[in-house]
Amino acid sequence: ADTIKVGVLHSLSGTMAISETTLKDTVLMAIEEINAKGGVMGKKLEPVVVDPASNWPLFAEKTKQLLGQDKVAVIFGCWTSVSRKSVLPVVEEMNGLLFYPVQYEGEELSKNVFYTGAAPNQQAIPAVDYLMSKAGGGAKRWVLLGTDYVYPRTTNKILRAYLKSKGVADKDIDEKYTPFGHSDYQTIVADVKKFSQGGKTAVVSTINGDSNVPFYKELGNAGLKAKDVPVVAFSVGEEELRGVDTKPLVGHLAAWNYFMSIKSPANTEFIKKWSAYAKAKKLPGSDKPLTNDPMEATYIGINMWKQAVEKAKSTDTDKVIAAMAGQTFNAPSGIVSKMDEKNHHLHKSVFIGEIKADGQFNVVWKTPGPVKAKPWSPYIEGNDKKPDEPVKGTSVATTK
Amino acid sequence: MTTNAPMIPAVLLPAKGPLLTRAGWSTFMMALIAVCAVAPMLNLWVPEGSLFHMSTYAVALLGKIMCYAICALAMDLIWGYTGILSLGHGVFFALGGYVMGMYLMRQIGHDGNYKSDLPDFMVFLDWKTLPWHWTFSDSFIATLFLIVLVPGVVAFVFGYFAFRSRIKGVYFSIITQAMTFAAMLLFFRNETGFGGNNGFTDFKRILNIPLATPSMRMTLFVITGLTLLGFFLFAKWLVSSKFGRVLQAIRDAETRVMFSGYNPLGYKLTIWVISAVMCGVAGALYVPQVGIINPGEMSPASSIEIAIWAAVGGRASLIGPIVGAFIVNGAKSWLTVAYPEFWLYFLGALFIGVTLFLPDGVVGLVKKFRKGSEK
Amino acid sequence: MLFRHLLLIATLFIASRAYALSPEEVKGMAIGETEARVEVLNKAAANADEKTMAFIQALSDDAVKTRGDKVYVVKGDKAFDPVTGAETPLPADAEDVINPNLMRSELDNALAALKLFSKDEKVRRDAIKTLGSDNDEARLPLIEKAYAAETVPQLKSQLELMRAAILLGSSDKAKRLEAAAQLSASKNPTTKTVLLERLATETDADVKVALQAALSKVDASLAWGDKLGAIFSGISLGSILLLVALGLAITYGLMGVINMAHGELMMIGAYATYVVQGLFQKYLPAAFDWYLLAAVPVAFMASALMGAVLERSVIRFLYGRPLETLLATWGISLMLQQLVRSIFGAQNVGVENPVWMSGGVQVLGNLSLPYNRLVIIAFAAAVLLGVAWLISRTRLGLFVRGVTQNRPIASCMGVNTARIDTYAFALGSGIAGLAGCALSQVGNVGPDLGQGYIVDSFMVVVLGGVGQLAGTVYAALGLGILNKFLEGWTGAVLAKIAVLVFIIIFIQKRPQGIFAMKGRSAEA
Amino acid sequence: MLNVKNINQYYGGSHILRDVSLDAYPGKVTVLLGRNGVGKTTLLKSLMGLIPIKTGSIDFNGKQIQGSTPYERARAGIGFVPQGREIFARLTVEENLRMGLAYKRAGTPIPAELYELFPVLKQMLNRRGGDLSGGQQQQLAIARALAAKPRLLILDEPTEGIQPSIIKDIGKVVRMLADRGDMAILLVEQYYDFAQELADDYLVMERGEFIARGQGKDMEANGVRQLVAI
Amino acid sequence: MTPDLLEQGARRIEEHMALLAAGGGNAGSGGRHASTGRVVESGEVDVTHGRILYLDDVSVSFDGFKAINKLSLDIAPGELRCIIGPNGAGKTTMMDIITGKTRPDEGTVFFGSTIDLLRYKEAEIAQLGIGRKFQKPTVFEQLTVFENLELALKTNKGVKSSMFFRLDSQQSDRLAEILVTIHLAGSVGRMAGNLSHGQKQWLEIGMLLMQDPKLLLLDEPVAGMTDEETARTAELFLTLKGKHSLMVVEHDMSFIKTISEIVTVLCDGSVLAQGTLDEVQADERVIEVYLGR
Ligand SMILES: Nc1ncnc2c1ncn2[C@@H]1O[C@H](COP(=O)(O)OP(=O)(O)OP(=O)(O)O)[C@@H](O)[C@H]1O
Ligand SMILES: Nc1ncnc2c1ncn2[C@@H]1O[C@H](COP(=O)(O)OP(=O)(O)OP(=O)(O)O)[C@@H](O)[C@H]1O
Ligand SMILES: NC(N)=O
Ligand SMILES: [Mg+2]
Ligand SMILES: [Mg+2]
Repeated sequence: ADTIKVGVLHSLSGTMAISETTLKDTVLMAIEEINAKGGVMGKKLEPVVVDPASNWPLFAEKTKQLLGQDKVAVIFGCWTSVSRKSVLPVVEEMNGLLFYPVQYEGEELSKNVFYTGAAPNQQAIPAVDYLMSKAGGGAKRWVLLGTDYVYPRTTNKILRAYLKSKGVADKDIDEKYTPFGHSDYQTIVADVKKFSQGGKTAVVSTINGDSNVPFYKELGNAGLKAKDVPVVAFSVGEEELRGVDTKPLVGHLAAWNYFMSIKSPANTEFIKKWSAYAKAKKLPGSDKPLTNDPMEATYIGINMWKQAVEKAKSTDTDKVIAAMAGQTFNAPSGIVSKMDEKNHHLHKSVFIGEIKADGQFNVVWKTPGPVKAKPWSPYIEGNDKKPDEPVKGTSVATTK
Repeated sequence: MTTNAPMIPAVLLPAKGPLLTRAGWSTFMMALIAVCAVAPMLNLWVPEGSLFHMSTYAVALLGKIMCYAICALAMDLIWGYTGILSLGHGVFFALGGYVMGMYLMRQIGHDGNYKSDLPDFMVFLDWKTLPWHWTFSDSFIATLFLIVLVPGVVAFVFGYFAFRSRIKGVYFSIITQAMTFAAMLLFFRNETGFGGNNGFTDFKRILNIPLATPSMRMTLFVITGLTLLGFFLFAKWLVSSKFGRVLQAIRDAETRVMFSGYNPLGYKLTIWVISAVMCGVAGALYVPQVGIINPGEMSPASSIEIAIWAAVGGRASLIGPIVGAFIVNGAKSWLTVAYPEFWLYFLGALFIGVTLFLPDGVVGLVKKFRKGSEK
Repeated sequence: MLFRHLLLIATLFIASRAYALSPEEVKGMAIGETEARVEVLNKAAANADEKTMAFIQALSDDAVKTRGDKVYVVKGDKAFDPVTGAETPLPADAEDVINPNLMRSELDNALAALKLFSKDEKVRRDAIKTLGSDNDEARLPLIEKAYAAETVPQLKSQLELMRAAILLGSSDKAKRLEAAAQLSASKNPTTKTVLLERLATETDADVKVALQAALSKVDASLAWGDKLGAIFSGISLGSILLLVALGLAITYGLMGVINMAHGELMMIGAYATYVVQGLFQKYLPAAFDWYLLAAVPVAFMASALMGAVLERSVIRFLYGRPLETLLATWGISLMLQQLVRSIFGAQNVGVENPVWMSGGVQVLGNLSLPYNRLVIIAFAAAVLLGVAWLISRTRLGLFVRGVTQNRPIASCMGVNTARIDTYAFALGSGIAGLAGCALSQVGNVGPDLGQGYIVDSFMVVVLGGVGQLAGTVYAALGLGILNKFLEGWTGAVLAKIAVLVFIIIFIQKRPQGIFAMKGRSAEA
Repeated sequence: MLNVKNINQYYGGSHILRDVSLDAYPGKVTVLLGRNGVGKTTLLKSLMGLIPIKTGSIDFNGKQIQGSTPYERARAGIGFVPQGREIFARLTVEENLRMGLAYKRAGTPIPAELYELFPVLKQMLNRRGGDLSGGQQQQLAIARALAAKPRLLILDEPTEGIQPSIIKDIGKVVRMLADRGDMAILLVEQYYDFAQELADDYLVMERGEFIARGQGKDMEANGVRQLVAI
Repeated sequence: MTPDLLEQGARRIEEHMALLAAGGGNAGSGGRHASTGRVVESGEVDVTHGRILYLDDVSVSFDGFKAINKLSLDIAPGELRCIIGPNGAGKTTMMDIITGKTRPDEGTVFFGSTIDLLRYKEAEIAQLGIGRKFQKPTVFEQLTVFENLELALKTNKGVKSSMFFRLDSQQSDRLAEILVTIHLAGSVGRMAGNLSHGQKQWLEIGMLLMQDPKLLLLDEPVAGMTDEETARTAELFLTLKGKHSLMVVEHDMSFIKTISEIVTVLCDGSVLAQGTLDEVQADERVIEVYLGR
């Protein structure tokens, strides 16, 4: 036909809209850019945007619709691991293609998914290493604080195992979960304060979504300073800090594979494009356009998909999957990001940033170069035997 | 008690009508045929690409909406006819769904991510054995019983205490909301043992037959349709019996009902449990078709939505809530695609419009038209 | 000002052995790995001269840039060489020096140590606070000197504790014992940390016993703070619940509108606050700290206006059909959410605490009460008094109650019911707006703001007894405190579940809420 | 004072009032009689504006008020004692009376004579209206209507549920109010003896129409008692 | 038997003896000590003591206000008892107590000599055979006149039997008959909510008739009725008398006059006077507080 349909599956309403809306716009921006350059194989891309409304079952339903009804060639979407998990069976059954742009807990490797966000070893482990180091403050006690769902649970399970391997005792690890949307962190912050009396403490926050704002506000007002108890977050980026007064938070940390403050020609270009796009489309918040890690991952994803389609000369799922292996892209984070030949994850550099008063991040530590993803964390029992590539035929349709 | 007057003047008492009118029966039969014959044909035999082909997506969507319609029907019994607004029916739906979901999880066997005996989420929680409440989850027969039993017993216990204490009106509504909210939080906790926020997904088989095949999907679709139609007849029979009229009397003047010698507790409790069980069954049918169940179904908003389906279609009319479920969910499915950024305006306007202009719901409008044309 | 002051002390104190700030030191402090920088810093600080002090201060103020291995101190739009003090042109591609936490805290400590000798008592107090539990042995002479010089008893005892904390690491057993004894008087949580750390490495049995004794004393005095803290956070949560419920107590409690859009009316108040903040930032940056005072009436008016519009266009057709109001207001809430999404975007917007609401007051060593929460408690009390007065003491209140009970008859008494309805709904909405304004100071401001509170607010109103303002107050505070006590014990989720179950059971005992209306009037 | 012409009123499809016309004069008590369900209450509600009339006109003191809202009519000086008391159940007795003064200036005191007339109200000032006994409520309803000193007083079966001695008092009050000469009174009553005693004029309604009217003193002679029987 | 029951029984026997001793012998069951050791069929009201309703020393107060004050009163089977008394005397409250709507603070309420009404709930009391008409007419507004009456019909009121209930021809006849009695035959299919005030009064009486109770409590049944209808109501009550016991509260003296044998005057929560209408009408106190001069 004359166009290639591309599915965009991000929540535009509900709790996750906060984070996901910009990803939808990032996809649309990239599509506009690609179309302006002549499209893919001479065909224009046609975005099909749907709103799964932060409702996990609706994610599955909308996926069925995108693949079955609209026959999209590829879907860019999901933020939370929950949503990905509910989409996964559909994508596998209908042999679709999903690009997932957010850091996650690993423990998954589907032939039909490309993971352009970080695996635990590309984010969580280095962050903890840093906090343990002298430069990071030499933390001895750990509060693992997260939203109660699969990503924080699994990440913390990995971290606990990792910390143990580094000689941290169980009593020095406090694991705490709050539900999605939790908004009153008085008690938690008081507990952290109390816990920190027992020795140099760091907090690893895997709080996702809305809750971050009240958490950080409480942190700031309760006078828990970064130099006393640093908090490193894995799901807090520039966008999430938009809603927070960052002055009391200076020095708290985040670990990502991209920060807006990174200086590289590709990033300057990226920010410029985004600002221009946001202004042109009058997107909300365009007076202060922000970029963040999942946006970068989205951007890399769609561009690599384009390259792969052109290489495969087809949008056929299996052909594109084959062509994705080893694709490279000049990423805004300043490296040449490569899709692993086998495991469907990107090679990424890891950055640790400290919050600045203006809501941006100072990069205080980074890996010397890109790190290969280990979706099967070695700190989880039995993972050593798992192959580092999707196993064919996990989906039911093909087993029986 | 007889008065002395021997002559009893001829008073025309209204005769008890049939369960459905003739037109009602024929519509019912048409629905039956549509569900059992037409839909399977269009989906399975008409080739894809044909104008008349019914897509898999459509089957899934309609199947889902039929489950919702059962909930709306259940809501109508308790709200429309008995005047008790439950803002917690989502709990019963979810409980039915979870019972079914547990069975489906067990059916995954070793095909999960971790290739373990246990469901995946138990693996990441480091659990080694199945918790007690999973005991019967591997038996399909037990599952069928539990689908009825679990929502039924929960509803019975909750209802018994609430109705016994004469909790009424908004007080009842609000504590049902508290109930569903508490249940949601409980199920959100991973430690509770129901998969936390993720809930259950990635189902593979039912009765060892793969779920993701067109014929299986169609089978579930047909079963759901038959259940809906069956519940409709059952509800119709209930409300046209004296039992149904007592319910309406409770709605209008509960004290009068008591002083007439009826104990409202039994009546309320009966209809409450029936309504809950219907929701539970709907939930159980929903899960294999939609492929996921999570505590979101217990959120207060989900329960409110059930009430909204009933209201949009028209309360106290049985067919109304079914129509309402189709209209609201159909509109939602269509609008989220057609106007992803604006659909909430349309949906919100629909709710406002219905309340302002159609106090008896969409069905009320149809009735009005019909009356108008008869004149 | 402070800077100059500081230089003065520095010169006074270290005048005898002035070292010059060397280019190596400058480079060492500004460039390289954090740990190495810290080392250079500590060396330089120990022998600081004027220039070193100035440079450390500049580093701490993030006023240092580098290019290659050239270091510049930036003041305004000029740059200077830190060693010579000469003005030099700043290259365009000079980079900021980044101070990670470690570096930052060392810089602060270095500066604070010098400020211990300030003439200004407040500066000294702050310096002591900054140094806190820093038990770096190298600082011992400095502390002892400051201790000797200190005249204010309170500060002196704090310095003593600081000295003790350092001496705890002394190789002299007697000193350690004495230090332990001194520390047992501390009410400071950091003392506990120090004691624990020492306890982990201590080998001497006597000292261990002394440490244990000190530890349990410190623990005991900290326990108080914990308890009071829990009560405070309970009251604070209660005040928020009260605020979110008060408006609903009018629109729902009195008027009988099951107002599902109540949360969205709060959201409007919060966004109004955001807009006012933005206007102040743009047009009145000098008065920015007082934007909240302007935001309060604006938030009230914005929500009240929206409430009035809703009442006129939708609600007034639904009186006497309470369950229909549920449906319509649900629709309204969806539309309002989408409306702010369209205008302000789906993301949260940032609302800052004004300076006077940031931070908190330290009541006990481990109990600091955040200003924003204190202000909200006071605000909730004020709103409560206002509402109570309006409802029970004014004619408007009387009419509102009359109209909501029997609209047609109130009309026959000569009350313009339509207008009263509008006023009443607008009032309830306006109070929701006030709640939103308050919430913007503690939580998220986003399109979903309202959704998070709607269940709670209904719970409070119903638990208190519909139409009973006093009940609302008891319910809000009761639930707040109960919740926080349970939370400390079971964690947030189980506490919340327990509270919900409590509500369910409580309603069994009192099917019409705490302040049930008794007798016949309740049925009428 | 009040001049009603050809009012028609419907509930849904059924025609309740058919071309009803009547007049009421200051200083006079006009009594309206009729069996259950003939439309008396409907007529009074129409006069009060609680249900808008389909056709016809209502002239009050030279002003056409058929289009006005109930509160405008109340402000024009019409006081209403509805059937079934319609007390504000959750307001105290005092507040109920203050509601009766709603359109007066703030601070207008409750006329002391009300308490003389209904002493029980004085005792129960702070009790909630809904807690009163049926008869007490009825007394309150009358007092509430009188509080603002209306120029036309409309009473719908005011003696229902009231003890005999107070009925007598109410009779005296109505008479007294009428005799002052500035108030017109329109009274719907089933209690025939009471009605006859008070009536200056009478009207008998049957199926939404007046089938008889005349002067109070002629009631017995005109066989009104039989008319309201079956 | 629970101890308190035993104690109550003992007390009642004592009282009974005292009564006998005082010569009021015929207030009991003819001098036989019948209340002990006799088998009573469940659900049957035992009226062998000659009393179908028996209130003793009942008090209730609301927020300190004594609405009923040591009230003692009894009614014989088949009696038509009229109760009058000033507004606020406690007449409605007394009915509330008998029907289980209000719990008294103290005192005993017996239906027959064996049924302690304080132990039952509203619905059970209704099933025992006490029917009530409220002061403010209450009917099922959203149901038709027919359905209102059908629901009131005396049958098994359990859930299951309701589901499978069908009106048999005898019941239909009775329903039709009552419809005529209450003048609503032409309105069988109308919604009760659309009836006028007086029509609702009648409908409620009709429902009471359908319920066929042993004891009828009627709170101002003729309020808002025309004189003609009042007279017919009186007629109706007189036909009911004998087979049923009635307690009628009214302020309409002419109505009372046509139906009454014994009139009880209630004031400030207790009995002020009792006797024939003429007797009480002559009583100065009654004139003072109730009738007026
Ligand atoms: N809301 C309504 N909808 C439909 N019909 C009604 C409504 N209210 C009253 N009616 C009918 O209108 C007629 C007149 O009623 P109305 O209340 O005016 O009678 P009334 O003369 O006041 O009788 P009563 O003496 O019993 O109070 C009655 O037949 C009644 O059934
Ligand atoms: N819940 C209550 N709270 C306070 N006072 C009450 C309550 N219920 C009843 N009362 C008072 O108790 C007294 C008795 O009321 P009751 O209704 O029994 O009187 P009644 O004899 O039926 O009068 P009426 O003839 O006017 O109907 C009245 O003074 C009433 O105000
Ligand atoms: N993968 C996440 N952040 O859920
Ligand atoms: Mg009337
Ligand atoms: Mg009474």
